[in-house]
Amino acid sequence: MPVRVETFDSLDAAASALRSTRSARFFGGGTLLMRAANHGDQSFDTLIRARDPSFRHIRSESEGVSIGAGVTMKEIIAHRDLSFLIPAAQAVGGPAVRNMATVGGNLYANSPYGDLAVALLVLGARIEFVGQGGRGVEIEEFMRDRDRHQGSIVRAVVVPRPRDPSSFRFVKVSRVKPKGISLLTIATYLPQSGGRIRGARVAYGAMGPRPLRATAVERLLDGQYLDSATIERAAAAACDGIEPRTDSLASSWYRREVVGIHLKRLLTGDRR
Amino acid sequence: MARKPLQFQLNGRHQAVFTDDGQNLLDLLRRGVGDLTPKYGCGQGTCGTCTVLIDGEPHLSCLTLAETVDGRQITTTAGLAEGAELHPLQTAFMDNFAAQCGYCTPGMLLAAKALLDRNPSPTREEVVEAISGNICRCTGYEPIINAILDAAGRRNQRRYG
Amino acid sequence: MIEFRKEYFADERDDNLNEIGKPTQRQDALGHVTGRSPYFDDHLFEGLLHIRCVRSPHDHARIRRIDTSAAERMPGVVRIVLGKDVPNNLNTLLSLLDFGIDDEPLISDKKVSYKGEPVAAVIAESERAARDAVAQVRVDWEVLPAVLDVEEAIKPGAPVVNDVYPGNRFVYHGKYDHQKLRFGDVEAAFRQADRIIEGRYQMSPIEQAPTETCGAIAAPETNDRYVVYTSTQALFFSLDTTSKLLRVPSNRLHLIGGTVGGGFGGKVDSLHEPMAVLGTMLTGRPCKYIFDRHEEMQVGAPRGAERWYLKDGVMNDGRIIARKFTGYFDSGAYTRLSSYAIIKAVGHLPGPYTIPNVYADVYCVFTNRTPATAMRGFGITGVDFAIECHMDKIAHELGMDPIELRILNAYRDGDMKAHRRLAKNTALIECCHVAAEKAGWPLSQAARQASSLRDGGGARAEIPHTVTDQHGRVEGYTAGSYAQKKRPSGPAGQARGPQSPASHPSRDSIAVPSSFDRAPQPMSRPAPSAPPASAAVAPPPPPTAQRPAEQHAPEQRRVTRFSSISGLRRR
Amino acid sequence: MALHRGRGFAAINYPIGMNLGGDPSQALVHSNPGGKFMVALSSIDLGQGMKSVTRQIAAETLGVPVEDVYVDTADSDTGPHCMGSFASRGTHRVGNAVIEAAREARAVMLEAAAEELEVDPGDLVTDGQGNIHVKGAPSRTITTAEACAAAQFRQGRTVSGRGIFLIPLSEVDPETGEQTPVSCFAHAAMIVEVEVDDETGEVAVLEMNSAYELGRALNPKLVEQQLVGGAWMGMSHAAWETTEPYYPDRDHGPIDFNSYLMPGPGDIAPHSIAVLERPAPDGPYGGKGPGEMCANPVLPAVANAVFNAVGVRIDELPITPEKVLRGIRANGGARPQGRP
Repeated sequence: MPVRVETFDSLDAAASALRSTRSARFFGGGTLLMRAANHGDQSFDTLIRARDPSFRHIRSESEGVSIGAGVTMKEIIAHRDLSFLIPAAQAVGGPAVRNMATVGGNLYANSPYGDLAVALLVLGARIEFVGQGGRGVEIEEFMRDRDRHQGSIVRAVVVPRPRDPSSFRFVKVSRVKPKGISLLTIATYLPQSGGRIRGARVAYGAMGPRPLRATAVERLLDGQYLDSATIERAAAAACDGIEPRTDSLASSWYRREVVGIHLKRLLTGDRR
Repeated sequence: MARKPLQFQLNGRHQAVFTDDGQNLLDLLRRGVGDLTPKYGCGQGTCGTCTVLIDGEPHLSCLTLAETVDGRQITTTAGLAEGAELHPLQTAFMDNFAAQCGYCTPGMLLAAKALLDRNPSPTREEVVEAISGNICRCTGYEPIINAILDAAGRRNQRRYG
Repeated sequence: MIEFRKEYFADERDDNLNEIGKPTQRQDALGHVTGRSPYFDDHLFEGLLHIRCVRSPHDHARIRRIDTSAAERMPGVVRIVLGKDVPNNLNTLLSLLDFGIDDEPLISDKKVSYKGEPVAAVIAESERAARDAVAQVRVDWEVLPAVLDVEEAIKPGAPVVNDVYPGNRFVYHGKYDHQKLRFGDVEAAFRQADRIIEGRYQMSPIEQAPTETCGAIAAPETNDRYVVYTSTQALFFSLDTTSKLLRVPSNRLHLIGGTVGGGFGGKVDSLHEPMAVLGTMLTGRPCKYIFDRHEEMQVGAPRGAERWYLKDGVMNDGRIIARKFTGYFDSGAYTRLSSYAIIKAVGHLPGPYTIPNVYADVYCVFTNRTPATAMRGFGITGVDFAIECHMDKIAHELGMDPIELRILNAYRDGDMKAHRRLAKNTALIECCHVAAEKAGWPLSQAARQASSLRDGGGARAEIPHTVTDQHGRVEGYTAGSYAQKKRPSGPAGQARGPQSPASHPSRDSIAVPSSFDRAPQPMSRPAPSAPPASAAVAPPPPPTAQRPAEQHAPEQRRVTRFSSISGLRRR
Repeated sequence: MALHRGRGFAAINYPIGMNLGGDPSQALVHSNPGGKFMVALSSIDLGQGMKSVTRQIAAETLGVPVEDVYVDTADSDTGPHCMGSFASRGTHRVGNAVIEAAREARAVMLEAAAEELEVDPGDLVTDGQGNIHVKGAPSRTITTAEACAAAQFRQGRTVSGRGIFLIPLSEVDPETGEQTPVSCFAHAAMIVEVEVDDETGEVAVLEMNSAYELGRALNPKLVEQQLVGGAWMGMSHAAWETTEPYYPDRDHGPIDFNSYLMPGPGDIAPHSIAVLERPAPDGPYGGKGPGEMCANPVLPAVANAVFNAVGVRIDELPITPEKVLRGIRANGGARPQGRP
C-alpha cells in the first residue's frame, strides 16, 4: 500500500498523530526514511511531517546551544555558534546529503551512519522530546534504549559549548576519499584544569550498532596529564569492554586492532 | 491513493502538478513533469545521478519527498543551457572529454554548478569535495575535475575579460 | 597526462590519414552534457506496469509450494507470474551458439540454487504496489545444504548445485570436466629446473556497477509485435534469448538500445528483456523490469571469483622452462558465460611469455552463489593477476630485476605460443622499456637492447613433443555442434580408447594431431625469420625435443561450424 | 609507526575479440542525395565511444569529412546483426565491418562521379574534404554531394554498402587446448608506486607510470578516456572492490555505493601514460581495442608494490588494509624490500 504522508503545522499535533497512528514514522530530512520507502520497507505505511518553525531553530541558551531536530548538517556548518561541530557535520555524506540530513535523523541512524551523534555523545548533549516537559534525557540514556523513543519526536538537542574548543576532537576513518561511510569514528572531549583532564568523554561510531562511549579509555584519561604515556595507555585500552562490529568495510578484528592507533593519532594531533 | 496539488518553479518555469502520496521528486520530475535529465541510479542516496538543485543547493531527488518542494525553485540539467548557448560547465565537460556513458553527467554538472555559483574559483580539493557524493564508473574522475576547474577559469575570464 | 610515442613501430604505420588518429569530439557528447541522451528508461509509456521479483532468501532450497493468494488481492496487482507461465522456462545464454546445455530457468519453480534467485514475478500498477505484493507471496522452502567454495564443490558428496552438471563442473567437448592445455612436458622440465616456485592466487567477485542499473521496457507494438527499450550490451543475444524463452519468432521483437549507462560486462546476458516481454504478453500493457541498486549489487551477475594455482620450473638465470596451472572459475549456480571465459583464459596462457612447457587444467565450478558473467577483462584479469604476482615472486627468489625477468622471458614475433599459433605483432618488450623509462627504473644495457622484433622464431617456433592424458574424463555427455544437429550424435567416447582413471595424468605419450581448423588471418605478415640470438639477452632455447613446425600449414577448413567448442547434450 | 613506499611492476597482453561460435559483426552504410552518410549498426555504445570511432572509420574510408557521417546504434529493425559490445571486439570487429560497407558505398559514389566526369572510376580520388577529382588533375572535380545527387536522380544508383567482418570459430582441441583464440593482442606495462601505513595496513596509490600498445590509436582522446578510466578501475579492483568481502562466506555483501567500495575522487593518483601503436595486421586501420586490458596491469602492479613496500604478499584480492595488516603482523613487522 502506498505510503501516506500527513503534514502538521505544529510539532505537538504531529506528535499526537504519531502516537495515534499505527505503523507511522516521523519524517525529518528523508535520507533514511525515503530510502526505506523507496526500497518498499513494510514496517511503516505513514510518514508524519511538521512545518513547525521551532523544529529548525538554532538558539543559544545558558547551558549550550539548542539545535532543532530538523536542522540540517549544512545549517550547522553555516552557523557561527556551532563552529565547534563543523568537523562532525562536515563528515556526514556529500554536499547533497548534508543539505538534507537532519540532527534528529542522525540520532536515529544505525552504524555506519550517525557521525554527528558521536560528537553529540561526547559533548554530553541533552535530547528534548515534543510534548514531554522537563529536561528530556541525556544522550547516552537515549542511545542506550533508542527504540523506546521510536514513538516520540525529538524536538531539539541541547549541546553544551566546549569550554575550550581544542578540548573537543573528532576523526572519521573511511576507506574512500574524500567521502565514504565510517570504518570507525572517534570523538573525544577532554576538558582540562590545572593541566589535568577533568571529566574525559570518549565516544566511537561504527564500532557497535550505534554510537557508544569508550568508558575504559575515559577512566584512564581522567585526572591525567595528556602526555605520551597517558596516550599510550589510553590507546592500549581503546577497545576494552567493546566488541566491534563486522561489516562490508572491515572485520571486528580489524576495528579492534586499529581503533587504538587512530585514537592515539587523534590525541597526538597526528592527522594524516 | 491521495493526489496532492503542487506548485514550484522548474528551470524558471512555473509548474502546477499533482503528486502521488509518498512520491519522490525524481519520479515526479521524470514521469509527472517529463523532465528526464535527472537519472535513477540507486534510490538510496548513494550515487548522486539524481542530483537536482533546490533553491540553488544540491539535493538528491530520489530521497526528496515531492510535496516538500512546494513553492521552491528547482534546477535540473535541462535548465543549464540558455537557449542554444551551453553553460560553461557543459562546454568544459565536452572539451575535456569528461563524459563516457554520460549517465552520471547530469548529476555531476549540477553538483559542479552549485559549487561554482557559490565559489567561482575553487581549488582542486574543493572541486573534489563538491563531487564527493556523485559516482562515476567510467572516467576515473580526473577529466571531470579538470572540466570543472576549466569551467571556473572560463567564468572568471568571462567576468574579468 | 598522456603521450603518443610515434617513434615506435613508425615504419608499420601511415600516419597521414584524414580522420583516423584525430581527436574528434564524440558524436554523443552534446547529448550527454545536455542530459538528452536517450537511455532505455527515458521512454515514457501511458499505463506502464512494473515488475518486481520474489527472490530466494536461501543459498539452496527446494520449493515446496508458492502461495500467491494474498498477493493477488493486493491493490494495484495486475498479474503474478510463475515458472509455469514461461513458455520455455530453461535456457543458457550460449546455447544460442550451441555451447552448453540449458540449465537456468527464467523463473525457478522446483528449486533455487542461489540467494536472490527469482521464483515469482509480480506485475503491478506501481513499483511500490509490486514491492508490497512481493512481500505478501508466501513460499514454503525446504532448505538444502549449500556449497560455496569451488574446491569443496568438486569433492565427492558435495551438494549438487546444478542438476544438469551433477559433478558441479561444466563439461567440455562432452568429454572432460575441465579444459586442458598441453604443450610439451612440464613434469620432465620440472626435473630439469634449478628451482620450483609455486603460488596460489584468488581473484575476488566483482560487481560491474554501471551507474545505470540493468533494465528493459517492453510494449505492444502495432503489427502484433513487441518493442523493447533495453540497456543490453548485446542486442541480438537479448533478442534471441527472448525469442527462445518465450517462443516468440525473433521478427516479432523490435529491440532498441545502443545508448547505455555503462555496462562493463554486466549487461551481456541480462534477463530483463524476456521478463518485460513476458509481462507484456500476459497483460497486453507496457511493462518495465529494472534492477534496483540492491539487486544490481547482489543479484545481478558479477565477475566470478577465480582461484589459480601456479607451479613454475625456473633456471637460475631467470629462464622459465615450465609453467603449470590449475584454475577454478566460480561460476555460481548456473553456466552463463563462465564456461567460455575458461576457453578464453586457456588461449591466453601462459601469459605474454615464451615458455617451452605449459600445462593447464581449468575448471568451471558451480557453487550456491549468484551466477557469474562477463566483466571488463573477462577470463584474463584474474589469471593475469596470478601470473604477474608470480613473476614478481620469481624475480624476488632469484634476486633478479622484475622487469628484466619479463624481458628475458617475453614472447617475440615468430615464437610458438602454447595454444599452437605463432606470435606476431608483439610489443611487450617495448612496453617494458617505455614504462621503465617513464618511472626512472634503471635497466641493464642488455635488457634495453632487447626487441620484440628480434630473436624470436627459430627453435622458439617449434612445437615440443607433447604429453597428453585422459584424466577428468566424464561419461553421459555427447559433443554436439551446429553442423551435427540434424543427426543425433553418437554416444560419447565410443571411438576412444580405454580411459585412464581420472586421478593422475597418464604418462603415455600420444602423438597429437597438431593442426585444427583455424581462423584465416587476413593481412597477416609472414613471421620474421630468426636471426642468431643476440648476445644481449639470450631468450630461452626450448630444452625438450622438438617436432618440425611445417605441420602447421593451415589446413582447409571443414564444413563451416557455427560452434563446436563444446556444444554438448546431456545424454 | 611508519609509512613505507614501494614500487611494483606488471606487464600483460590482451586478446582482442573472442573465439566463440564465430565472431561476426555487420554494418550498413548509405548516403542521402546530399552526400551525407548514415551508418546503421546494432552494436552498442556503453560509453566506450562505439558511435564515435565507427563514425571516424566510415568517414576515412568513404573519403568524406567526419561531419558528413552519423552512426545509429542498436535498433534490431534497422541495424544488421552484431554479437555485441564486449570482449574488446567493438573497434576491431565492428570497425572492420564498417570499412567493408563504406568501401562498397564509396565505389558506387566514385562510379557515379566517373559517369558525371566521363572518366574511369579508377582514376578518381577523394580529398577527404567532400570533393572527388581526377588523380593528378584537381581541376576535373565534382563534390561528393553532386556525385550522390547524380547517382540518386540521374543514374539510378544506390550509394550504399553492406559490410560484415567474421572471425570464424576456431576449433579447440580437447586434448591440448590448441586453438586460434583471437587475431591480435594489445600490450601493457605498468609501474605503480604506493605508500603503506604499517600500523593500519592502509595502502595509498601515489603514482602510476604506464606504457600501452594498442595498435593504432584511432582517436587519441577516446584512447585516453579508456586508459585513464580503466586504470582507475584497475586500482579499484586491486584494493577496494568486491561483492563478497569475506568470500567464500557470503555475509556482509554490499548493497549500495556506500558499502561497495571504489576509490573516490580524492583517492586518484597521477597517471603518466605512454601509448605505443603497432598496427594490428587485421585491425581497422591497425586498431586493436584498449577498453578492457587497460585495467589489468594495475591489479598485480599494486600487489607487487605492496610487497616491495612492506614485504607482504597479498595473493587474494582485494588488497584490504586488514589483509596487509595481518601480513605485517605475521612477519613481525614491515619488511621494506628496497627501491628497485
